[in-house]
Amino acid sequence: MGYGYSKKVIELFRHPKNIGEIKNADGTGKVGNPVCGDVMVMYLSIGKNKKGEEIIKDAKVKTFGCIAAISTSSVLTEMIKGKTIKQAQRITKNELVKKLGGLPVQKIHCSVLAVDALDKAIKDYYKKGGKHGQKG
Amino acid sequence: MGYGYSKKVIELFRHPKNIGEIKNADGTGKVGNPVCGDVMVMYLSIGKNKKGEEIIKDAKVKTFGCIAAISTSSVLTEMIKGKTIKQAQRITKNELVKKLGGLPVQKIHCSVLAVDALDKAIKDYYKKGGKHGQKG
Amino acid sequence: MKRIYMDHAATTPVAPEVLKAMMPFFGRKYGNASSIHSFGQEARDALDNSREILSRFINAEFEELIFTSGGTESDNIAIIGAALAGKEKNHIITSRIEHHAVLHTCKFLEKYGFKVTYLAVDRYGFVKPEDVEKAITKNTVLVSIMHANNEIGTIEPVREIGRICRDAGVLFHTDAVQSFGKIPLNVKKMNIDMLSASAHKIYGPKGAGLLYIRNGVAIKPLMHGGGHEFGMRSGTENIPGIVGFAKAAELAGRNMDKWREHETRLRKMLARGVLEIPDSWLNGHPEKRIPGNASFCFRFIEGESLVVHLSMIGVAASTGSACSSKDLRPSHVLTAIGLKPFDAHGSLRLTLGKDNTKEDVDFVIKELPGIVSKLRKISPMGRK
Amino acid sequence: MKRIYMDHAATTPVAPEVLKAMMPFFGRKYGNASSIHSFGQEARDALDNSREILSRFINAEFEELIFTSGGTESDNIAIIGAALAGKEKNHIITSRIEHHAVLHTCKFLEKYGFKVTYLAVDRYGFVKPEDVEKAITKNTVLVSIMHANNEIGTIEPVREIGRICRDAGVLFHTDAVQSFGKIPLNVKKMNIDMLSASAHKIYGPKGAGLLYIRNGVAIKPLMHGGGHEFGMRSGTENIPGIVGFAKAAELAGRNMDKWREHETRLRKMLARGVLEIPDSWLNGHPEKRIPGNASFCFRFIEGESLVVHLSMIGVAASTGSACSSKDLRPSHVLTAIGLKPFDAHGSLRLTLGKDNTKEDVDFVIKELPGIVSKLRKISPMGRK
Ligand SMILES: Cc1ncc(COP(=O)(O)O)c(C=O)c1O
Ligand SMILES: Cc1ncc(COP(=O)(O)O)c(C=O)c1O
Repeated sequence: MGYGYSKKVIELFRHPKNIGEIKNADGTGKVGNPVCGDVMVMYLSIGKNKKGEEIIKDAKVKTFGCIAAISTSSVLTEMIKGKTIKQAQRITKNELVKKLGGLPVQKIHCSVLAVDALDKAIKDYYKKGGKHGQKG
Repeated sequence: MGYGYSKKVIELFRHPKNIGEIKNADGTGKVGNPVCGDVMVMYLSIGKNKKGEEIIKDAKVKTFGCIAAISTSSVLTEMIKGKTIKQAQRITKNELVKKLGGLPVQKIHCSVLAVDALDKAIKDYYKKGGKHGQKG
Repeated sequence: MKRIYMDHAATTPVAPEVLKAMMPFFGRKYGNASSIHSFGQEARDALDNSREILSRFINAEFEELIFTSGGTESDNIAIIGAALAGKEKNHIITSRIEHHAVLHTCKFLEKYGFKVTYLAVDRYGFVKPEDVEKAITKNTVLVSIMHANNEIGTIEPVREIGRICRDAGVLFHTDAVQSFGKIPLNVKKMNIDMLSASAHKIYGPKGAGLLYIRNGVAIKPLMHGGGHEFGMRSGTENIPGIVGFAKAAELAGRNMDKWREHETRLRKMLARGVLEIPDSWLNGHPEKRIPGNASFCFRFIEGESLVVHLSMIGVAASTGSACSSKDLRPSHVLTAIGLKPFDAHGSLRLTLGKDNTKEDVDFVIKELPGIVSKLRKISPMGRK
Repeated sequence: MKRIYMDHAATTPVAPEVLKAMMPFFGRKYGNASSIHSFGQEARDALDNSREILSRFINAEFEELIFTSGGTESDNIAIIGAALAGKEKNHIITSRIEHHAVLHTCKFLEKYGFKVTYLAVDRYGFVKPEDVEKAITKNTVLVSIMHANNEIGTIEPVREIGRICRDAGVLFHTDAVQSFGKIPLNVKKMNIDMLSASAHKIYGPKGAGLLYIRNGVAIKPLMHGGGHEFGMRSGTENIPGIVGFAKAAELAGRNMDKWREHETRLRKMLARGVLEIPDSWLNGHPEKRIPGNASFCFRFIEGESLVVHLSMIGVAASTGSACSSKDLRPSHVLTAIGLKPFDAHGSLRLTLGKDNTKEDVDFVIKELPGIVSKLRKISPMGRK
């Protein structure tokens, strides 16, 4: 009874993680899927680790879209929390899909959406000058 | 369970009437169906009634063909026995079909076959000069 | 968990009476209807009897009805068959809200030189008979307008359209897959030349459909072979399926008024309750619709998520959301009645059947608001 | 009256195990496999599982197999599909002894500019691989040669023909409706690009068939709509039928050796007994034939009469007689192996199945001579 989805996807869909907004987020990325009309907004709050690298302190997301969109955005926020921006940026859609135990072929584009939202949020952070004064 | 045929047809098929040959028949008519390969041979023995008209004293038939062919040839021999040649010649395929309680459409040509065999047997009789000296 | 089935437009359970009628034809009366022997004759008798029942059901003649594998095949035979028989004529008229079995078949023909007019519909989904009339040219070989729409339930003015086609000497086909057995059908009165129906939408088995072809209408077959079904559809006849179809039609005929009233009542109750949810509405016409069809939209959320949430609490529903379609575009029906893709995204179709109860409806009315608001919470769209 | 069924080439009873496997999918797991909800997922799982079983059965991949309504449809999709996809190429090669589902489909294409070569066969019904090779031109889009013939049981050298086609870069389709489940099939080893089969010939239900389409073979669909079956065959899937087909294949696979030996033994016994009748012979090859197929000719008599007489004593058989065919021509298979129409007229096909017994065979051997001589008595042909 997976509705064509993996257990992990359904689990995340039932109990999505990091849903919501971050007030005065350091970076915000909103993307829309031109193919099917999904919309995703990613909120990042950036801090520094002991080495002085910029890390993602907190991430939240809001999703208007299907199960795949909801679960990919959810799992991505989980994956990036505590990571440096560099590390976060290196996450590919394939890793996301793998983390989710796979996605139906026609839903792969949803994983792209999540990665794009993150990317845009990071760019937004840099555009705002980067709270911590660095340029990307 | 009529195999697509009427009760009457099946009855005649199970117990065909007037099967066989007439030795030294007065008229013999052999026809083959160019469409499906059936063959029918009709044997007539001709006599005279009280009015002096030529009548069919006896009729027998042999049939290489399907149920429709067997039953139409059988019912025709029954119908013509005792009839004058004129009366016999007037029998149409429609009457035959009716007498049989109908025939499947694609089997109607079998009734033509029987009528043709009779016709040929009568012609044969006349060709032989007509035992009773009349021309058709 | 109790499961509540509200997706009768997609398919229906085989009714016990129907299954019972089918059973002898699997292991006992299993003959091939083309065989001469007694097993074959049993099959032939069952076939003839079913054809008799189903032709009477729509006021057609025995020989005007052929059996197919389902609604899709019937639509394909009607449309491709008319196109192949159409000689020089190469124009087809249909609507933008037809089932894909009609639309994609038309698209296929476009690749082979056919011109197709896809008529627009109004916000309820109605095709205007005048539009059909205006669209007809001397090259028009076929008009195909569905009787009732599968997504929004709208019932089209088929009789008027049929009249126009008859007067113009143009063939008229109607896809009645959703209306057959639910509302009265009379091919003669309704001026119908060809009509498609499918057993599995009316408590019959999957794998059986029919196409009515009016006497005198000469279309070409789609499948070639042993010349079954008056030469119009070759292939060993699916006797259990066909027998089940006939029995399903009998049941539908006998219970039509009862089931229609029952489903209409429940649907109205359902709509009243569901539409309490803010930013929601009913698609299609409030009255001129298939009794059991309730098609909603909820803004700011997406239908697949909604359907899966409902399924998790045991409720079977469907959606015209882009996410659930193979080509990732929102339902062409919902966009044709004027919905924006974002709104079509949030559609939910609940289609009621004879066995749904007031309790089923109450349950959905109780549970749906929570699910909708949960999904709205995770959505970036909408009012705060 | 006890009835003895000896027409298994026409159709077979649904095996009890098969019916049992189908039952849950009528009234309980009745979902539409395209639906997202739990009912739909049950149907989808059953569909996937059946596809898995059947593709493994012929050593194909999961996605190489589509479900159809039967053998006729599979043949039509393969041939018309290849023709539509064939671009400039317009030549098809087939044999004179194919089923009408192949022959009439080729005839249909001839009307649309296709050239068809109908290869002759020898007196056993064998197509010569060299003849295929010689017939291939640069315009050849498809070769379609059946695996086993439905009337005379002859098994064609499909593997060699497949090799030739593969080497020449020409698509090769085989109609395996009569061989599927009865003799081993391996699409990879046998160089097959497309293969048709039908459930109701192997104790499965009527209304379910399959077409194997090798990965990389791009043919066009015959029916358009919801894009089911990887876009190759639209229409709501007949889940009970498909599940039954898979179960039937499982049974056939498990019992193949046993059933083959059983049927071969009975068939040989039958032939020995029946051929005591004067002026009779066996059609087809004595060894290279489908196990249960026994095709006889009796001179001077006509097959329909013979079949009906047999049916009257409870025996179900078939004939290639002109009288029993719709177009009133004797079987094209029997004339293709060199029989004169008169001789083809007297053909009788007895096709044995898993449940036939030695007693059944004995009964036929005992009764047949009397029936033949009765019919010979009323026949004008033959020795006196
Ligand atoms: C309006 C309409 N037409 C055609 C079809 C296709 O019927 P089937 O699934 O029996 O092929 C359906 C259902 O899927 C339908 O709702
Ligand atoms: C060799 C062959 N091909 C095709 C078919 C057609 O199959 P179906 O009756 O399932 O359409 C048959 C049986 O009738 C057959 O024997």
